[in-house]
Amino acid sequence: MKKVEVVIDSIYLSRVLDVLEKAGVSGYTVIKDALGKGERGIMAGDELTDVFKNSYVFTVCSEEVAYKITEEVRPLLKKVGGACLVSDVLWLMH
Amino acid sequence: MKKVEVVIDSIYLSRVLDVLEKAGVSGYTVIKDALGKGERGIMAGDELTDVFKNSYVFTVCSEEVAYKITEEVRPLLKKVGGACLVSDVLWLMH
Amino acid sequence: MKKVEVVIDSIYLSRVLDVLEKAGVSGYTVIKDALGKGERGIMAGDELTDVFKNSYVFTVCSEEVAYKITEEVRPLLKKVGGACLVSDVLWLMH
Amino acid sequence: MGFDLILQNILNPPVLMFLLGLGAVLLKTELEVPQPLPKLFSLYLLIAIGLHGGYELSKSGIALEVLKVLILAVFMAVLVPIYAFFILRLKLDIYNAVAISATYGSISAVTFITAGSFLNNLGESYGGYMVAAMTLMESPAIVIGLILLTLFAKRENNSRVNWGEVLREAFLNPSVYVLMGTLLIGFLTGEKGWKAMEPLFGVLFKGMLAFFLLDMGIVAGRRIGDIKKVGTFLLAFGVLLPVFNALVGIFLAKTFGFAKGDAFMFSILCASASYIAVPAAMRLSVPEANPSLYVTMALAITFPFNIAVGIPLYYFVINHLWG
Amino acid sequence: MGFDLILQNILNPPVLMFLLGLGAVLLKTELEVPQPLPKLFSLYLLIAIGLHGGYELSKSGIALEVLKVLILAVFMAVLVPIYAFFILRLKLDIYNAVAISATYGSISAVTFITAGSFLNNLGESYGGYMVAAMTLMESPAIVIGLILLTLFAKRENNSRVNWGEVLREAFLNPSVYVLMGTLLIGFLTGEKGWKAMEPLFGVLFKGMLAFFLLDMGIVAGRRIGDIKKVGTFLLAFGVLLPVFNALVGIFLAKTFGFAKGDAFMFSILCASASYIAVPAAMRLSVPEANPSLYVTMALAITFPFNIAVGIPLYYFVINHLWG
Amino acid sequence: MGFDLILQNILNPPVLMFLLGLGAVLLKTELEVPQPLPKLFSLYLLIAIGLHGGYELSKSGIALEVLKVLILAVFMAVLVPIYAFFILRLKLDIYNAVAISATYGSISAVTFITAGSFLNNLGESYGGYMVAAMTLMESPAIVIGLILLTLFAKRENNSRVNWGEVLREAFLNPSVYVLMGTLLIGFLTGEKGWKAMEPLFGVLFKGMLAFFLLDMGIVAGRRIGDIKKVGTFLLAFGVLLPVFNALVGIFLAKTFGFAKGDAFMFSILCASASYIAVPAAMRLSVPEANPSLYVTMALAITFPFNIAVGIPLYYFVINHLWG
Ligand SMILES: Nc1ncnc2c1ncn2[C@@H]1O[C@H](COP(=O)(O)O)[C@@H](O)[C@H]1O
Ligand SMILES: Nc1ncnc2c1ncn2[C@@H]1O[C@H](COP(=O)(O)O)[C@@H](O)[C@H]1O
Ligand SMILES: Nc1ncnc2c1ncn2[C@@H]1O[C@H](COP(=O)(O)O)[C@@H](O)[C@H]1O
Ligand code: NA
Ligand code: NA
Ligand code: NA
Repeated sequence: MKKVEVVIDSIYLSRVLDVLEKAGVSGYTVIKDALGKGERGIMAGDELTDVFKNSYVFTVCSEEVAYKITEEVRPLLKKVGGACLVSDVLWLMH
Repeated sequence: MKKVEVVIDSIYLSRVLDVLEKAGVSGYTVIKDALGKGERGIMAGDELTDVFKNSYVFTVCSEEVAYKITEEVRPLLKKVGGACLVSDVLWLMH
Repeated sequence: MKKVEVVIDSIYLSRVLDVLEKAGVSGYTVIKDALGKGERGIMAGDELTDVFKNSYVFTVCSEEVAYKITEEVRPLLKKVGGACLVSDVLWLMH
Repeated sequence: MGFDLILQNILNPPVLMFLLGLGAVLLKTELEVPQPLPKLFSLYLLIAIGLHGGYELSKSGIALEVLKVLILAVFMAVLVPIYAFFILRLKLDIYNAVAISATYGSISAVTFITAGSFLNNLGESYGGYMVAAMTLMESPAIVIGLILLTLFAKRENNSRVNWGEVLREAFLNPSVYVLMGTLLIGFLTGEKGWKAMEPLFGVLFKGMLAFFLLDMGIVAGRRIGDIKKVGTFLLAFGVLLPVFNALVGIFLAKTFGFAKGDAFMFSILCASASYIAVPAAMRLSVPEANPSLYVTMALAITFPFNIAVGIPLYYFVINHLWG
Repeated sequence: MGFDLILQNILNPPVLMFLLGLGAVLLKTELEVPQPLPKLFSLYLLIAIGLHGGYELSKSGIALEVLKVLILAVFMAVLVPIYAFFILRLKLDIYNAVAISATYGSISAVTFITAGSFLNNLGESYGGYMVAAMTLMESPAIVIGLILLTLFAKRENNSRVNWGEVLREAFLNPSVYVLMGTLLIGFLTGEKGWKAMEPLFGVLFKGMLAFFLLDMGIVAGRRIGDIKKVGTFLLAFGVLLPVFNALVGIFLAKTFGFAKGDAFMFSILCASASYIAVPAAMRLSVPEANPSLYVTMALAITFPFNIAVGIPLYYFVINHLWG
Repeated sequence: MGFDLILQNILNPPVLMFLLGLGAVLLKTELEVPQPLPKLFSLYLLIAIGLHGGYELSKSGIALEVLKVLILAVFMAVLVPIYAFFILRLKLDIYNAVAISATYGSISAVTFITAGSFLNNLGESYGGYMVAAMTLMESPAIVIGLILLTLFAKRENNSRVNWGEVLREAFLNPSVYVLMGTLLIGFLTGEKGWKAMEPLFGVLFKGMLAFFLLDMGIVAGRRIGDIKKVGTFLLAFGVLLPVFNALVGIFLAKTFGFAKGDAFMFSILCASASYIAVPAAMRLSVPEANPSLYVTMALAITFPFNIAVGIPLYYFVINHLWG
């Protein structure tokens, strides 16, 4: 299976989740507060405005679903910034 | 080395940690508050009851230990839900 | 690309970030509060002194940069403890 | 009936704040009271009623009548989950029946507190030992529930009830511990202690309650969507059982000659359902049960019902009987 | 001019706490007021002015003059972002011009509150309906901004404005909702309700404001580094536009015969810029704009300016005109 | 000795809340006061004593006698870590000796505050400048510790002390900064300022202290398990050194003619050990030292000892000498 990880400005988290849903993942895990640094500068977390804070999401899915996700996420990242990683994992069936 | 990641309802975190200890890992890292969605529906984090919140754990260990863990974790996940991932990583000796 | 993950006592986070900057990463993501256990015992998070708390950082970078980082991080980990993982990931260009 | 009572109850900042929180979710505003603020407020409220109850006890002393109240409290905490269980079995599997009956056998401190300030607004009061009664009523239902489980459910070994864990969850859960501890502290430090604590834990009480109920409204609102899943049977159960429990409580209170205020608070304790202590315990020991049933019922059905309708209703009845 | 006024304004715990927070960042101490404590304080302050404003309204009743104030408030909330936009277009691209003008068209509750306690220290007061006015002034600028955007910007389809999302962000953002709700609650529960809430939401008010301003100082301080990036034009804009807006506000207040206290609070509303509601909305609907411009201007330039200089300055002018 | 004093000290809500927190851990309840609430309370307490101390100073003015107190305060802050170091070297390696001696050279604000409310309950008081003295005593031990380190430890280059970092940690750590800042604010705004802040930062003080001590009890309880590792030598050290320091402090206070209340607070400052500022600094600059030694000693041994026994004990002695 593939593990797709996305880091994005918290305010756009819901959009990423929509993408995942549409792509048909079986589930996902979110860590709401992540800080970071990238092209768009430091995201140090702004207590007041929440404007400079990231969220981290990962989902485990099949290769095709992963492909769908990346295709959908790319334009979003291009517009609002963020990061997306794909790697191989073993999913423990239960 | 193998990286074993587990997402599970916070209330069962201690059980997963017991499994890791028994399997004989050299250590583990926990991120207490994780939200998510899966077969059992949305875990959006319930301020009051803490009932709908996940925790995220990962440990780096040898292949055999990883195997032990998965065997122990599978029945738990079957019963209370959650996710378990295994992947390959390089562990920096120090 | 390589994904380099570091878990370290929160108090040394800034030092790890300096290492990343110097190594010339394009960015990094930080999750400030992580608990854990390792050779140096349990890091259960001490509300008062913040002394027993970890932070988690990951960065995606080229193999060379990853090598630079590990060389710089190793002595730090030797001195103050922590964990460093390296794995292969696919970085979604945008 | 005393429709003005209902109005008078609703036209209180705390209750209105609850509705405000509810509305915030229904209107999809992003209003939230992020963790750990709700923990701060609930901890504050527990400490406050504990200290004050203990102080009241230090004045009144522990009379025989107090024991009477405490014994009846435990009695109800044991009785309710039992009959609740058999009612629920008509429609539900054992696991959910156990979880839900335990939920209704236990109590909700916030309902108790809101009722207290309602009474207070009418210029009436209740004995400090009622807080002790509440504390005693929190845990038994958990044990009863698990006894019912072991009696009726046949599970494979690996999921046998871990009684050690259960009893700890039941009798050493944070709220029980804090209530018992602060009751004791309030009792030991008496007048002098209360004078020192009153500015924070007495004077600000109603404001803090209102603040907390705003959050309760939000949390309850988030569960309202799940009410559909609950189904009409459980919906009816979540409204009618509290009323029935309250009436049983009132009957006992009358026959055993409770004071009016105590009778009212006792009926509230019988009527309320737990959405913190019990769900936590059930998750651990009855994972087969579905939390979005028992949490939703306690939080999104019974709690709002008691806050808005139950409190004035039970008072109305008691007012007639005690005159 | 009334230099003593400035001093008298600065020598107040709240303002000094703001400077203390500012200094904490400049001196690189690790002082912080971690989340969600700032949320606790801002929520507290919103509830407090809402409840108190509603209570005041319940006493004064809603006269015609109140309507006059409210209409003028909305008028300014619509007018300001329009002229601000065209000024900004002299130097900026459409996207940033829209975001910044919306920021200045809206208001800052904390500036309003600080001004209120300044007035208060002078033994003067303002009408409870000014809180309603503030609430009405929070959202329109967002809509105006996006109308300007759709009029002047030609964007590819996939980034057309999602009006549903925008209107929700504008009119159902948490602060607007809480203010409206608590105004209503304060109004409905009147004297009795306020008496119950006053110990928490009235008596502690100034202390909580001071506590919150400490955090505001820290947050503003963190942005000070970005002022360089903002450039002289926007720096000047961030200081001069508020003054201009205030004067326009004062002019209107005079011609329409506002009471002195109301005129002062109105000028503050016109002068202040939003650093919470509007930035959130702009991030969603105008991602092309650079938040480290509009957030920095509202938070690190205009807010401190108003707190330290604006408040006494506007009061000084009004004092002359109203005598 | 004044056993009744000990009782009178323990039978206070704050101290009992500390024990309640301790018990919560020992009984394995899941009670916790989650972050950042402890930060809220400690910040509140620092601001409160700062503002109040500054206000007191604005009334008393800064007399020569004040300087005397401040100088002796710094003197003790320098002296204690030095003799502590040589005592510790009898059994410990240099790194741990440095870290522990620095810990005991510095102070614990909460111990100071608890002692203050103890004094207060006896109807006595202390000078506002004692808060300034406390502030001055927080940092020097860190510097002394690192000087001892550079003198006696031979480390490879890459771990040479980074003095810039050290001095910042020492003199610009949050608590020192907040205390100094609020002292100044309290001093500048005087009567008028305090009147505005008193409802939050004065009236609620004892209640907030009690709330915070509940958390302190929990945190201390978590460390109790590590006391084994600490060993008998350090255990004895953690109890006896504070007493010795207090006696030295009392001796100095007597010879230099301190007022009774000041002498008591001074002895507390000498006796208390730091579990926040110093550990943070030591972690950064002496990573070779084991935090589960110095944190445990300050938090789980010396702090509880001072709170329960030290405070009445030192007072008992002083009461005899000052009569
Ligand atoms: N190379 C990277 N490794 C890890 N995280 C990254 C990287 N680049 C960007 N990020 C994350 O993505 C967020 C937005 O990136 P950017 O849009 O480049 O500013 C940053 O705040 C980081 O949290
Ligand atoms: N495909 C997935 N990818 C990532 N996380 C998942 C996935 N499926 C489930 N999870 C996580 O595991 C939790 C429990 O899953 P479940 O038991 O399927 O409801 C969810 O709340 C998610 O946080
Ligand atoms: N094998 C491991 N897997 C995952 N995390 C680890 C592992 N070993 C150590 N850690 C993390 O690194 C921190 C410090 O490790 P140590 O220096 O070994 O005590 C621990 O608190 C854990 O969070
Ligand atoms: Na009940
Ligand atoms: Na404005
Ligand atoms: Na000391």
